[in-house]
Amino acid sequence: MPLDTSTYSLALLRLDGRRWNELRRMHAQISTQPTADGSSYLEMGNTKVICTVAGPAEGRKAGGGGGTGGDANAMVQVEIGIAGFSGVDRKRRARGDKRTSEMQLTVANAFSNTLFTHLYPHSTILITLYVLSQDGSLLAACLNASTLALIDAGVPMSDYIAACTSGSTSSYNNNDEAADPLLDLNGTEEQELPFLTVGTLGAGEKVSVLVMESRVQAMRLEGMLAVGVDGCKQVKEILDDVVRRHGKRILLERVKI
Amino acid sequence: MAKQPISAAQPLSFPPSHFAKLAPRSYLHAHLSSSNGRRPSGRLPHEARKPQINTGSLTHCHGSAVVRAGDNAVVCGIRAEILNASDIVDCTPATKPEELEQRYGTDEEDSQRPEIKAYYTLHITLLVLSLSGPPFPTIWTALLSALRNTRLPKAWWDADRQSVICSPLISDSKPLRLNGLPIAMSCGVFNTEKDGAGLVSQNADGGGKDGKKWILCDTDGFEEGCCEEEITVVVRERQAASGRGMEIVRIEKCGGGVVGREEMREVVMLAEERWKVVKEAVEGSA
Amino acid sequence: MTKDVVLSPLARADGSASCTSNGYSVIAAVNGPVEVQRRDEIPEESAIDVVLRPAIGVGGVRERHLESIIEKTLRQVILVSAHPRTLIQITLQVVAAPVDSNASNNLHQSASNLSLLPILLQSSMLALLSTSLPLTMTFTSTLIAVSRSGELVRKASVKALKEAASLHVLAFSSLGELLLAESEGAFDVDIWDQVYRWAEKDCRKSDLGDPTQTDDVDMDLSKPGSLEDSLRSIIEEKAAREYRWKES
Amino acid sequence: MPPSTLLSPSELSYLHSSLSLDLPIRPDARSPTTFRPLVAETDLLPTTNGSARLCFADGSEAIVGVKAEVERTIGASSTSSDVFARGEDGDGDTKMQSAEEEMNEERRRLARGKGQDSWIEVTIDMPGFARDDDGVVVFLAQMLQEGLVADEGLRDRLWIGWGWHWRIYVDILLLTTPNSYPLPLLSLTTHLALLATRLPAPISRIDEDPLFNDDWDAAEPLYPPSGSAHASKPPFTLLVISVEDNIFFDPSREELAVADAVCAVTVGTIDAPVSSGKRREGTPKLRLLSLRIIDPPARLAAATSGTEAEDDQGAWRPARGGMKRAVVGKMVKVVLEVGGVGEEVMTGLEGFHDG
Amino acid sequence: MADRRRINPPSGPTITPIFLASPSDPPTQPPHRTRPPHEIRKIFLKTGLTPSASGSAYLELEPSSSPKPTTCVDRSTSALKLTCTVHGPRPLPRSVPFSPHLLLTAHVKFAPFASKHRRGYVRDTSERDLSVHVETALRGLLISERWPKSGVDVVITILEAEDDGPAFTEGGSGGAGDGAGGLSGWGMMSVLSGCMTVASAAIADAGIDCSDLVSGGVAAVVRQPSFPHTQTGASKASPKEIVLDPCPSEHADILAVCVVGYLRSRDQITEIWTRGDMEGLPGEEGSEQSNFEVLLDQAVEAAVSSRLVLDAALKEATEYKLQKMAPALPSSGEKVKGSD
Amino acid sequence: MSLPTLALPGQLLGAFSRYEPGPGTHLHESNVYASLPGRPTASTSSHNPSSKSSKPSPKQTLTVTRLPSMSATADPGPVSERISNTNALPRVGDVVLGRVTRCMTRQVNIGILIVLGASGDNEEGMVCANEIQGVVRREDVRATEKEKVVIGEGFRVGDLVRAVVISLGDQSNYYLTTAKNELGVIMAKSEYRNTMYPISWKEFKDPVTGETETRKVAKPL
Amino acid sequence: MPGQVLSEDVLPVPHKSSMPLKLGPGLRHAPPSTITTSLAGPLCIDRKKNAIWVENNSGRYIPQTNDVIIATVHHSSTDWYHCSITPYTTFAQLPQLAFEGATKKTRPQLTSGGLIYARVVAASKHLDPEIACYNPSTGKSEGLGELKGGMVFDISLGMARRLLLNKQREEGKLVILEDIAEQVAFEIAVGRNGKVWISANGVKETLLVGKALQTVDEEVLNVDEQKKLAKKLLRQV
Repeated sequence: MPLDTSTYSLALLRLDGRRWNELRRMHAQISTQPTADGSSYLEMGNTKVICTVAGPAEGRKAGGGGGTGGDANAMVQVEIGIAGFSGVDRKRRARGDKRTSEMQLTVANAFSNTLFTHLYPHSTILITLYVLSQDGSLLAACLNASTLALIDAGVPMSDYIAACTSGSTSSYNNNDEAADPLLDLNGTEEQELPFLTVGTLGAGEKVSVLVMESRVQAMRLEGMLAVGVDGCKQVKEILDDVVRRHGKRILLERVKI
Repeated sequence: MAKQPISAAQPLSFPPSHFAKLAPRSYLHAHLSSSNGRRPSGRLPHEARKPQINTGSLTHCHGSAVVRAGDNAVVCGIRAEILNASDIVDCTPATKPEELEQRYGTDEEDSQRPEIKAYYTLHITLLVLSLSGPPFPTIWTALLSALRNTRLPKAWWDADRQSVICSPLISDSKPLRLNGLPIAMSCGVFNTEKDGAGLVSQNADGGGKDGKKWILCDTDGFEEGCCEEEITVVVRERQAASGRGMEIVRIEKCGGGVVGREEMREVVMLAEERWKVVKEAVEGSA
Repeated sequence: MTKDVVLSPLARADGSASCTSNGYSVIAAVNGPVEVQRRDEIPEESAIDVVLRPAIGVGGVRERHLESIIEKTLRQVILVSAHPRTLIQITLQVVAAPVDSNASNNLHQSASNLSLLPILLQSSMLALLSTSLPLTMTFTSTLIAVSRSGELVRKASVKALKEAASLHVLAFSSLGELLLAESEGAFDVDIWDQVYRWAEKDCRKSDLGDPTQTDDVDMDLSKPGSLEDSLRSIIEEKAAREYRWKES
Repeated sequence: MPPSTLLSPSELSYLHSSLSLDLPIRPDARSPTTFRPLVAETDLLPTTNGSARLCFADGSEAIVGVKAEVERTIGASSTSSDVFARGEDGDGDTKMQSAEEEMNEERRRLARGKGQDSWIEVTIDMPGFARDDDGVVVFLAQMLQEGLVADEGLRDRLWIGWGWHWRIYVDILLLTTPNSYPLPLLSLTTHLALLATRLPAPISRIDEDPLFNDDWDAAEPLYPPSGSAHASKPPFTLLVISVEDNIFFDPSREELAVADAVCAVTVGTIDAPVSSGKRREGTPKLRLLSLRIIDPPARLAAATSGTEAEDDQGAWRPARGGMKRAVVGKMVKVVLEVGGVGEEVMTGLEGFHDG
Repeated sequence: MADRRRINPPSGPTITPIFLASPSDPPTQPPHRTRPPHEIRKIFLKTGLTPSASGSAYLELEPSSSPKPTTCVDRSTSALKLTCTVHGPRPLPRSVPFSPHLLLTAHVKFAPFASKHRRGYVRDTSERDLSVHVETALRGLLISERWPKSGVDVVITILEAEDDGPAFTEGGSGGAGDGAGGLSGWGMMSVLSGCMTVASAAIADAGIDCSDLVSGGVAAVVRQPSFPHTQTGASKASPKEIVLDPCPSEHADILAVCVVGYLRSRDQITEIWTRGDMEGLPGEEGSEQSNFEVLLDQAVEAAVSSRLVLDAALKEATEYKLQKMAPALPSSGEKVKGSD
Repeated sequence: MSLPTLALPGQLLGAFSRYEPGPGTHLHESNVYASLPGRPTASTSSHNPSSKSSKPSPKQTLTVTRLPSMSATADPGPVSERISNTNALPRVGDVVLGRVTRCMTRQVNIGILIVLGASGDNEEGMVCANEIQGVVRREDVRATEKEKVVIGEGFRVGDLVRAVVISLGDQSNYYLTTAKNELGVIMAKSEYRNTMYPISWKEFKDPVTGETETRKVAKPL
Repeated sequence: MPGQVLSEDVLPVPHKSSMPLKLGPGLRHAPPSTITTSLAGPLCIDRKKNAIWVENNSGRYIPQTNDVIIATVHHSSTDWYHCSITPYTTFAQLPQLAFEGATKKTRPQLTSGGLIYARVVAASKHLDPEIACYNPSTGKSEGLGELKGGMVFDISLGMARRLLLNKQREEGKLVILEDIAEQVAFEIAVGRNGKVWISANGVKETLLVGKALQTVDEEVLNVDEQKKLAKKLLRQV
């Protein structure tokens, strides 16, 4: 049992010592790959993702990732490579893997609605994500990393997409009324507890991505969502900070020259 | 009339190979309606190609055969592998993608061993090395020869090894039992009715209606292109029950309406002729 | 007969028909002439694409084989030169098949293979007629089984099919040609001859079938008479329905 | 995957001729054997047994993670011959100090020749290659694997005991789209990752089911560090091109584009026991593990118009035919010779690992 | 997912029969090399056996060790059997962009029954890898700019493979099964050499301009079979030697193998594939040459001798054609077309 | 140095100083080598397409005849099959025979079946194993009043056409022209599938029905 | 039934030998004088026009010269619009200048998805059909051109033909439109390709008319039934 309910109810502390509304340590960098148009490296706890963005480039590759938008808009393509060593025990994901392609689609849709794709007709924006190590909140990490990389690539967008997960302190089966919501679940928690991934547009209340694939009592949902959106606000702050610091550095360099 | 020089002379100004490519049907028609009535390959309409067979040349197979008939060349390799009764999901015998095969799946059935422990599964692989004309008869011959050539090692259940063990000695192994020796023959129908069969038909036998029809045995790739209707007949010697003589085990005819009752009789007779030839070829090879 | 044969049950398809007979039920849909892929475009004729879907699961080797047979036959019937460089697509969906006690066993699959063929042909024929594509002729087909004891059986039951010494499917064109003949099992020319005669009676106009064959030998198209007659009557009914407005 | 250079035919021919001089001149004024600078780090992924990240001068970058899993050896049973072998060798080891020292020593000796190729698995993940079994990917994977398994020292170290062995997964992640042959990049990254790889120390006896010391610090490096008794290094693959009779290491894209021939040379160290002790301190002696010729990109890229004569000095055209024997020999020599390119590279990489 | 292209055997794994090794039979002893080290096996090579292709050739290695009294069901030594067909030069498919010269692709496929372990129907890694090797060997050969915007496919079917000797059987199902799994054994190397030779013959047969012919050759470092049965060789070092055209089943342990694709009349190499430990060869210390070079030269030796067969086969075929064509077209140069 | 009666690829034929490399040969290190198996022949012909300069060279041109692959098996097989797998690819300037596969407003697609030499002489024609895509663009149909050309009046699907290759074209099609008197439709069938005969430079007549159809008629040779 | 050979006596005897026999759809003429059917349906003979054809209602529309059709613009190229007449068939070519008084300057700008009412000017089985929105001889539009507003309804080919008869009531036995027209004003354009375009003042009315036609078509209503339907519908407005 990753989240010892007994102790939790007492100390209100999770196994990794966090409180219910606490994010894990989140660390990110921008333009880590010199060759890519835009790139980022992002850690949410032990979940580590590298993201590179290519484009907007003329023409479009057939199929691949989740392509959206008509010919008048740029097509957002997403490729997610989950490294064999990323998990606890080594597992090789085939390319056609259903879960992966579903995530690709989710990310693609999220961004093709947020980016100003109409500025780049007949072109493609390719987002490539490499998952180096996964410990929960994978989709959220992918979304955040993509946001940063896209900003780095200078693709205009209406606002950040900041995402995180939120769960509930007890599994569906033992449905106790006292179940509290949890923020930013790690791998072990995700295995046991119901959780959802929420991504908001900027710091506002606008939810742009919401995925839940686990079973949970309807009444708990609202609480989870609230906590999730709240978490997204925090995430947004962090991302924003990363971007600003990066911006500063660049300016400084400019000055030096 | 002015047409004679054009329509008659022009085609003749092509070398045969070009003529064949440009107007295959007329080319074939010209050949068949010529004095000796031979086909471009020099064969008579009812003349089939003799298959060359050699068997047992593949080392890793329990039975194998290579068959060449004209420009058709087929390799058949049969491997017997052990299927432990425990892992059996359903008991479909190993067969290959030829509808006839299923009918004669019984051939393999014989090879399945009565023991509950395990069965032999025959992995039959047919490779068509070179293709020209309907491949089925050749493929079928290859399969037959290979089956005849197959010997299954003597096998028994070894308790302490918990597996099936086979004897390496050929003397212990036993051949497959085949019921009968069904031989396939296919032929095409060249029918000049449909089209005003191009140039040549412009002469006396003017094409369009009342066109001519030929039944060509064992068509080659070129002729196949000109024949829509195709008949395949498989015959074998009668099985014990109903006395001696030949019997048909399969007829397949589609793509045209030329062959009716009489023609079918004719075809079957040809098939029986063919049977003799191929039979001795197959047996000769063993 | 509306029970067994329904013309154009599908609104979206250019033409369609569904047939039920002998435990089988098939829906056929025809679309065309439509644009054809460059790859399988035929300069002077229309390409014909037959797609057969079994009642359960997805098509395999067996379906491909049936498809090729049907395609070859229809090519004779459809006036392919009328619409060059186009595609005529026939989709056949087996809706129901007689429950086979040990269906898992491949050995008998081939039998059921043939027994399925007539209704497939029949339904595609009807679908074509309802599409009003130009045709050179019509055709009808029937299945005849020969029992071990050598007598001929029409409309053989699943059991009978399994025990039959040989199975025969024949199709006749409205011009009286033998369009298709698929036989398997063990038999000889004389038996086949007999089968031929029976089948001809079943399929061709009743005036050349002898009166003894009036029992319901046809594809359950209710009223007695040959398959060709019933085919005709179906079409007449269709016409009657469509041109109701003319009278009155 | 022909690296697309934007050079005009005349530029190519100029480059080609400048490279084929007796004293060749490379565009970036490197000597034929000097490498471009590169950046690397190891042990960046906690979830792996060993990992490395390497970044080339041209910006191409790769990450390699190594994972090891214990696996039952199929069809392995302590057959009579093995038992015999054990007894026989058993006589020798009287002066073994501690128990587990002895155990390790014995394990090492028994493992000899027991390693199997299939215990090592290499997979490559490349952006832009839709299919995993794309010819190029397969070829690279095979190439790298070839090197690894050719070193029986490694194979044997995977042997845990009767019926048990380590299975090693080397997962290679190419981060940047391959703009030239990524082989050396991947190989060197793999080298580093393996160098950093450690396996939990077994505490069980060889003939019982394996138990391991769960203290990560106690884990033994997969490749014993230099200085230790059985020091050895992972193999690595270098890309060598030849223009006329000259050979060049670490070719740039442009240089590749005009190469007459391209060779992938894989070298490894000679395990201590094999080379009878005459090993210089620090770097172990190198040996050739595998070598193959790769299609020069010029052949794949569009050849210039079909001018017949080969001797015309106009636009340069990829050479027909193959490479000379002598040239191949030269390549190998330069890599292998004591203090040669091979050693240089190896020591260089080791620096990254330690630092 | 289920295979719908062919009629499948019963679902459930099937295994190749395991034979009782009764010490009485001679065949179960590993066969020994009877040839001298510098002699290669007899090669049967013939072109034009596949009429439907533009060019074709068939190659067979005769089993060197004298055919045993076949009292045994599975003959332990198999002989390489390859057929190669060449299709083209033909226009490139629409998908492929315009190319001013001839694009060559090679497909190498093992027949399911080719080796001891049953092969799948889809090309596995080792087969794809072989294809890459063959392509490399051939590309240098073609005078490709004579065939603008066209492609040629070289299809090689391995009817019977070299069975892979100890290295293979020990290494389990050598790469055949598991995705990017282990490598397959030494047998592969001689298969490659065969592929190169047969492909070269087929291409010449198809009448595609080549700068030369390529012939394959294999040389290997083997430990002389002092103790036939010891697999744990390393400890007891018996002398090593180089043999040409090794037949894996004949050598207890092979240490290194080198394959070359050799152009004799240019003295050039279009393909090298070498693996293994070539240290400690006799006379290594003294000579200028490194072990590798020694091995390489030997491989070339082998290639040269297989080239003789290649030439002979082509000569025969060409004479046959010439006399056949004599009526067809008068043998004057100008009338030939399609080249450059 | 006399020529061998039979050469194999890579075989030395003679020095570049004495010979020009012709079809079936190539130059390597200033020697002429064979690049095809066959019988090398030397000829002093002024026109040699392969020589890099147009100036007539006194040297002899070496050529090696390309031979089709032939079934080495016993039965010869029909002539069509034997020859058809020779690999013929059209070159610019070649006369080709092909069948019209599709008519469009701006061009006709033609499946090239036979490649005749530049001379257009039947005897040396090569049959294509599988037909090669070619196209005659509207402006290449005839030499005069190009803009008035209506494809539908010049060609029908199924017609047999003689044309000349004017360029290698794009990735899919060779570009052909029929803008010459002796080029155009040489064989055509009427709506009733009867073979028609030309009665003028732009009309064919159906002998059975007597109806005429318009074509870009090739002047019979 | 297809494949039947029409016996001479069925054929109308031309009262004027000068007038040739006109063969309508569904009939094939194989020289010299055999006529075979290729469609199933009632055989219709018009002695006055000396024409003979097979009625058929269903199936897909095959372009015939001079048919008027309603097509959808798919995309445009330099001097052509490519329009789809029936789904999944090759596009029909519409020259951009084939409009009344269209010049290089004043050509109508059609966007993809736009509707046009056009006449088939060239239709051969070997060529893509060509359509025009004006009469080439007169240069007048004759009611053809872009259809703005309104809606398109699918009807059977037979229905389309009936609607296009100049004497709907007598020959086509169609009264529904007239009845509705008494109370609802609407524009209508009928395409031979089984499409009818209707534009009334409001969507409601448009739908009403369209639905009416479709019901008449599907349920094959005779005159009285049509009248009933008309009443019923009109009550709703």
